[in-house]
Amino acid sequence: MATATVPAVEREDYLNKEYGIASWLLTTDHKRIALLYLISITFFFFIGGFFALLIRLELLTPAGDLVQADTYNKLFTQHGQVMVFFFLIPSIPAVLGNFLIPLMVGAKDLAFPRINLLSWYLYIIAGMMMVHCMLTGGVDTGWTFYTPFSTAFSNTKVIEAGLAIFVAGFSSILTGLNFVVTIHRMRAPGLTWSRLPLFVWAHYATSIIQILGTPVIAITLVLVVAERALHLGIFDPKLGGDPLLFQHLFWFYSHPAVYIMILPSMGVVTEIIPCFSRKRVFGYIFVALSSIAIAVFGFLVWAHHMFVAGISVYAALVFSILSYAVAVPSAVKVFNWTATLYKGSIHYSAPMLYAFGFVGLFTIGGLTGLFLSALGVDMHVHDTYFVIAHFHYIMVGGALMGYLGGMHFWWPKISGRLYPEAWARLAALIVFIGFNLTFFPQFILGYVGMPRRYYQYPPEYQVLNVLSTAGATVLAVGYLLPMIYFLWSMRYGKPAPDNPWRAAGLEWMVQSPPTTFNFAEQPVVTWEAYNYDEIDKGYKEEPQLVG
Amino acid sequence: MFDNFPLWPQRASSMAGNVDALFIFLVILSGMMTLLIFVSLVYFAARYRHRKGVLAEQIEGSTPLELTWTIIPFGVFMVIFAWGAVVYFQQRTPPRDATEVYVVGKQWMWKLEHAEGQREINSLHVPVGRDVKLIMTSQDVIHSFFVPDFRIKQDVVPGRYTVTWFRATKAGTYHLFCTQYCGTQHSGMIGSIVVMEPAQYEAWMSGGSTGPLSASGEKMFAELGCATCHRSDSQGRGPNLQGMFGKTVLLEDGRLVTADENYIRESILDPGAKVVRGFKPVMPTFQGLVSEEQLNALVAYVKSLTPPSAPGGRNTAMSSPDSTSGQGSQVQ
Amino acid sequence: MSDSQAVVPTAAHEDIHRPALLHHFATEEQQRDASNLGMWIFLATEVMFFGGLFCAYLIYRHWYFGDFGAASKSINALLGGVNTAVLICSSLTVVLAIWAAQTARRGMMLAMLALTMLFGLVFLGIKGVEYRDKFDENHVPGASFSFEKVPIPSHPDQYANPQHAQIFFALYFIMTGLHALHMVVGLGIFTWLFWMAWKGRFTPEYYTPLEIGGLYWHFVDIVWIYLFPLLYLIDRHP
Amino acid sequence: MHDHAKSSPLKTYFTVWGALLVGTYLTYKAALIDLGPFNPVVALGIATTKALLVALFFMHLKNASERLLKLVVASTIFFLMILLFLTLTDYMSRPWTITS
Repeated sequence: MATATVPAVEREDYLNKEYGIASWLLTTDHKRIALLYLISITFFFFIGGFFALLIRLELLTPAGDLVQADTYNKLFTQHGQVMVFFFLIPSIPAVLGNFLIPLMVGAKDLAFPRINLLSWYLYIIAGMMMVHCMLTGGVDTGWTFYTPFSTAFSNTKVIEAGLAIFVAGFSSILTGLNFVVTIHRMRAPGLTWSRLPLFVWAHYATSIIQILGTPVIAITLVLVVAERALHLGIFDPKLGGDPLLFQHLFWFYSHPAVYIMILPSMGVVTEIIPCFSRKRVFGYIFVALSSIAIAVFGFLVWAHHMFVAGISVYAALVFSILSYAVAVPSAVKVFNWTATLYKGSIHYSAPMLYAFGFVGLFTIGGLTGLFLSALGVDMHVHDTYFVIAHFHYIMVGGALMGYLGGMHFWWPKISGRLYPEAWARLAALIVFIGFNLTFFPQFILGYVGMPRRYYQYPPEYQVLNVLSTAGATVLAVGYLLPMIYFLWSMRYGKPAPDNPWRAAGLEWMVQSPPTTFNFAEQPVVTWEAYNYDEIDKGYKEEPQLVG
Repeated sequence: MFDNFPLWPQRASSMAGNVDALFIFLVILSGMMTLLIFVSLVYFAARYRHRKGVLAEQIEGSTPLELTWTIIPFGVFMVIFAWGAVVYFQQRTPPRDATEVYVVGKQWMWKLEHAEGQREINSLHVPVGRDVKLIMTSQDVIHSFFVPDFRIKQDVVPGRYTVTWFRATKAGTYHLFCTQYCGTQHSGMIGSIVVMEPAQYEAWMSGGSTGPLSASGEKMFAELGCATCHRSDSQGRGPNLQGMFGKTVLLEDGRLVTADENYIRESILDPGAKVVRGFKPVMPTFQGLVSEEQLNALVAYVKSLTPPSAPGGRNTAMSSPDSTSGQGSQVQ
Repeated sequence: MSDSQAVVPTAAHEDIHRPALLHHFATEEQQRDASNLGMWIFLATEVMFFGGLFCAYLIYRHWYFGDFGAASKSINALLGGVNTAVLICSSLTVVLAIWAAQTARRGMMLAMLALTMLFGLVFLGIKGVEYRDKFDENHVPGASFSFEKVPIPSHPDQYANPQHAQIFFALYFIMTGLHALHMVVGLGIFTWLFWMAWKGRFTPEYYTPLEIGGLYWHFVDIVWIYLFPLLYLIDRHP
Repeated sequence: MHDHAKSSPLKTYFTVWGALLVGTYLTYKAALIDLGPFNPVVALGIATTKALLVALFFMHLKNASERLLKLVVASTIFFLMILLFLTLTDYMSRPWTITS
C-alpha cells in the first residue's frame, strides 16, 4: 500500500496557498478555475437530473397525471438545455481538461489565464440567465428550438433561453481557444506531438469543434431571437422563410457538439485503460488520429437529423453515406482499447470499472447509431424513444461514464485525498446497472413506436416505461454516491500520494495537490507516452496500486 | 407477447417488412459486434488480471490489424448504407396511381381529406391493399406523420407539401402519432388509421361525401376567376392547365421545373416566382385569400385536368381501375 | 507541425528585466506567438459566426434572386463603395502604426492610431446615414415595413415580393449591424491601444497588443470587402 | 519574421492599398455590366483577391515564420465551405420553396 511516504508537514499547494472568497473568484490558476467549474457544473447536473426524474415519474403511468402538459414540455426542454449546454459540454473539458492540460504538457498555466477566468464568468452569467429563465416561467421549445414553433408559436421565454445559450457558447469557444494555443505553444521541451497524452489529443480535437462549430449556433440563436422579436421572415414559413434552414444551421453545430461531449471522455478512457493494464496504448497514432478524424468528419454529417424533415432525397443520401464515415474512427477507438487489454496486467480499480462501463455502453450507443444513419430504418425510429436511448447511451453511458471515471482517476491529484475504493466500485456497478435498466427498454419502446416528448402515451407502452423509471431511480443513487464520498474524502479521506496509480504522465510527477505554478522548474520530456514497461521495471518491489 | 408489453410493432403495411428486414439485419450485426467486444473485454479482464510477479507484455500496435478494423467496418457500413437507401427510396417514391389523401396538420389535430371528398379528423379510413399517397402540409408549426405499424414517418412542414405513401396489408386500427414536437398537446395529437376490407371500405365511402375534392376545387377555380386566364385553349393570358400536372415546364428564365403539387402551390401563392415561358407575370397572388384546405382543393382540381384527348374524363383516384397494381407492386 | 515549444529558461534570461512577460511564459517570443495564434483562432471563430449569416444569405439569394436584386438596388451603392474605401484606408493606417512602432516613431504611431479611429468613425457615420435613409423609406423589417410595387431589375414588368425583400433587408441589417458592432468594439480596442501608446508601452521589441488589435481590425475590413458586393451590388446592371 | 522583409515594407503597404482601392472601383464597375451568371463570380473573385491581399500583406500571413497560421486560415475556410456547400446539396437538389 505504501507506495510513497506522505510527508507529515503540510506542503503548500494550490488549495491551501490562499484562502478567502476573493482568492477563488479572482484566481487565474487553471486548477482553481477547474474547481469553480466543478462546483457549477455539479449544480447544473443535479438540476438537470431532477428534471429527468420528474420526467420519468410522469411517464410511470400512461395518463398525464403528475404535472401539466406545459410543465412537462418545459421539463424535457430544460432537462436537455441544462444537460447539454451547462453540464455535458463544459464537463470534462472545463473541469478535467482545465486542470490537467497544463500539467500534462508541462506548463505553469493555460496560455491565457485571464481568458480562462472570463470563460468561467461567462458560463456563470449564462447559467444565471438560464436559472432566471426557469424560475420565471421557463421555455418549452425542446432543446432544439425548432422554428416556427420557437419563433412564432411558443409563448414561453424563448429569447432569454436563447441568449443564455448564446453566452454559454462563448464560454465554450474561449475554453477551446485556450486549449489549442496551450497545446501548440506551451508544451515542455521534448514533448513532441507523438509523445502527447491521448487525453490532450482528444481535447485538441474537441477544441477544433468548439472553435469552429459553436459560433454557428451562436449566430443561429441570434437569428431566432431576432425572428421572434421582430418577425423578419428568415425562419418563418408564413413570411417566406425556410424552417429547414434553421435545422441545417442548428445541427451544423449540434451534431458536432455530440463529439464535444464524447471526445474528451474517450481521452479519459485512453488514459485509464493503459494505466490499469500496465501497458502502452495499442496503436497510439491511430487513436490520436481517430480523434482528429472524428472532429473533422463530425462536421459532415449533420443532416442525418433531418432525414424525415423534408430534405431532398439526394441530400439524404449524401448525409447518410457521410455518417458512416464518422462511425469508422469511433470503431477504431473501441478496437484499440480492447486490444490494449490483451496481455496486460489488469487491475479492477474503480476508474477502470468506469472505463469498462464506458467501452461497453459506448459500443452499444455507437452501434445503434448505425441504425439511425441507415435511411430506411431512421424513417421508422426517428424522433422515437429509440433515438432517446441511442443518444443517452452516448452522452450518459459514454460521456458521463468517462467523466466519472476521470474524476475518480484524478481525484487524488485534484484533492490530495483518496476516496473509499469499495464505495467507488459499488457506485460504478450501480451506475452501470441503473443506466442499462433505464435506457435499454427505451430502444424497444422506440421501435414499437413511442414518440419522444410525449407526456401521455397509449397504455400498451406502460411496462417498458415502468422499467425505465425504475432504472432511473437506481441511476440517481449511483450518481449521488460519488458526490457523497468525494465530499467525505475531502475531510476524512486518506492523504493521497503523488502518484497513487503509478501512472505515466507529467501530471503524476508533481505533488498532490499540485502547487500553484505546477512545476518548480521546467520539465523536460525524454520518454514516450504510456511507458508503463519502464515505470514498472523502475520499481524494485511488486507494482502495487492503491485500492 | 402481452397486450401491455409489446416487443415488436405490428407489420401492417407493405413497407413494414422491408424496414424490419434491415432492422433485424442490423440487430444481428450489432449484436454480434457487441458480443465480440463484451466477450473480449470480459475475457481479457479475467485472463490478464493482475498477478503477482507477472508484468504486462508490451505491444505497440499493429498496422495490418488497424487497417483490417478500418476497412472491414467501412465495407459493412457501405452495405448498410446501400440497403437503407433502397428502402428509403421506395418510401420516397409513391406509386403513380395511388389514391390521394390530403393531410393538414394543425395544433393539435390532423385534418384529412380524401380525393373523393370525405373529410376526417384524427382518423383515416383506408382499404386493405390499396396504395395511398399522403400530400401533407401544416398550417402552423412542423408536425410529423408517424404510423409505427406501417413504419412510415414524414415531417409535415408549413409552407409546402411533403409526401409519403403506404399500402396497408392488414385490417385493423393503428396508431397515428405526431412525432415532431409541436407544443402543449403534442402528445394529444394522435389519431388512428382504420384499415378496412375493401367491401366495408366501399360501404364507409358511400356515406358523408360532399363530392370529390377536385369538384370543390373546380368550383373555387371558377369563383376566384382563375378560368378567365387559364383557358382550355391556347388563347388565355395564363397557361392552359389541361394535362399540365407531372409535365416538365420551361420557365421564363430558362429553368425547367416539374409541375408537381409544390409547383402548383407556389404558383397560386407566389405567381411571380416561376413564370411559364411565353407568359407575362400578370397573375395576382392568392396569398392569404385561400386556406390550406382550399389550396388542397385547387391543387386536386388542377391535377385532375387531363388533356381533352384522353378518354375517361377526370383522373381522380376513384376512377382509376386498378390502383393496387403499378409501381407499388414491386415493393413486397 | 511546426510550433515553438517552451525553452528551458537559463540564468541569463532571468537577469533581464522583462516588464511585459507574464509569469507562465518562458520567453517573450513564446508569449507573443501564443497571443498571435490566439487571435487567429479567434478570427476563425468570427469567420464561422458570419458564416452562418452568409449561408442564410446564399440560400435566400438563390431562391429569391429577383426580389433580392430589387431590394439591393434600393440601397445607396455609392455610400457603400465610399465606406469600402474608408475601411481600406483605415487598414493602411493600422499597418503604418505597427511599422512606426517597429521603427520607434512614436509620433507617427500615435497619428496613425488616431487616423484609424477617425476612419472608423467616418465609416460608422456613413453607415448611420444609410440606416436613416432605409428607416425613412420604411425598409426596416418589422411592422412598418413596406416594399410595394418595386420592379425587379432584370424583369421590370414584375414587382418584387415584399416578404422576400424583407428577408433581404433583415439579412442586410443583421450583417451590417453585426459588422458595425465589430467596428465599435474595434474602436474600443484602438482607444485602449492609443492610450497604451501614449503611455509609451510599445517599443520596437514589444508591440504585441498593436499587432493583435491590428489583426482584428483587418479582419473586420475583410468582412466588409465581402459584404459590399454581396449586399449592395446584386443585379445592378441596366 | 524580422529583418529580411523589412527593407521597404512601406512600399508594399502602399502598393497593396492602391490595389485594394482599384479593386473596389472594379467591383463597382463590373456590377454595372451584364455578365450573366458571371456577375457574382467576378464580384466574389475580386473580393477574394482583396481579402487575400489584406491577409497576406497587412496581416503578415505571407511572412509568418511558420505554417501553423496558414493552416488555421486554410482549415477555417475549409469548414466554412463545408457549411455552405453541404447545405447547398439540399437546396440545389430540391425544386420547391416555401409559400404560405
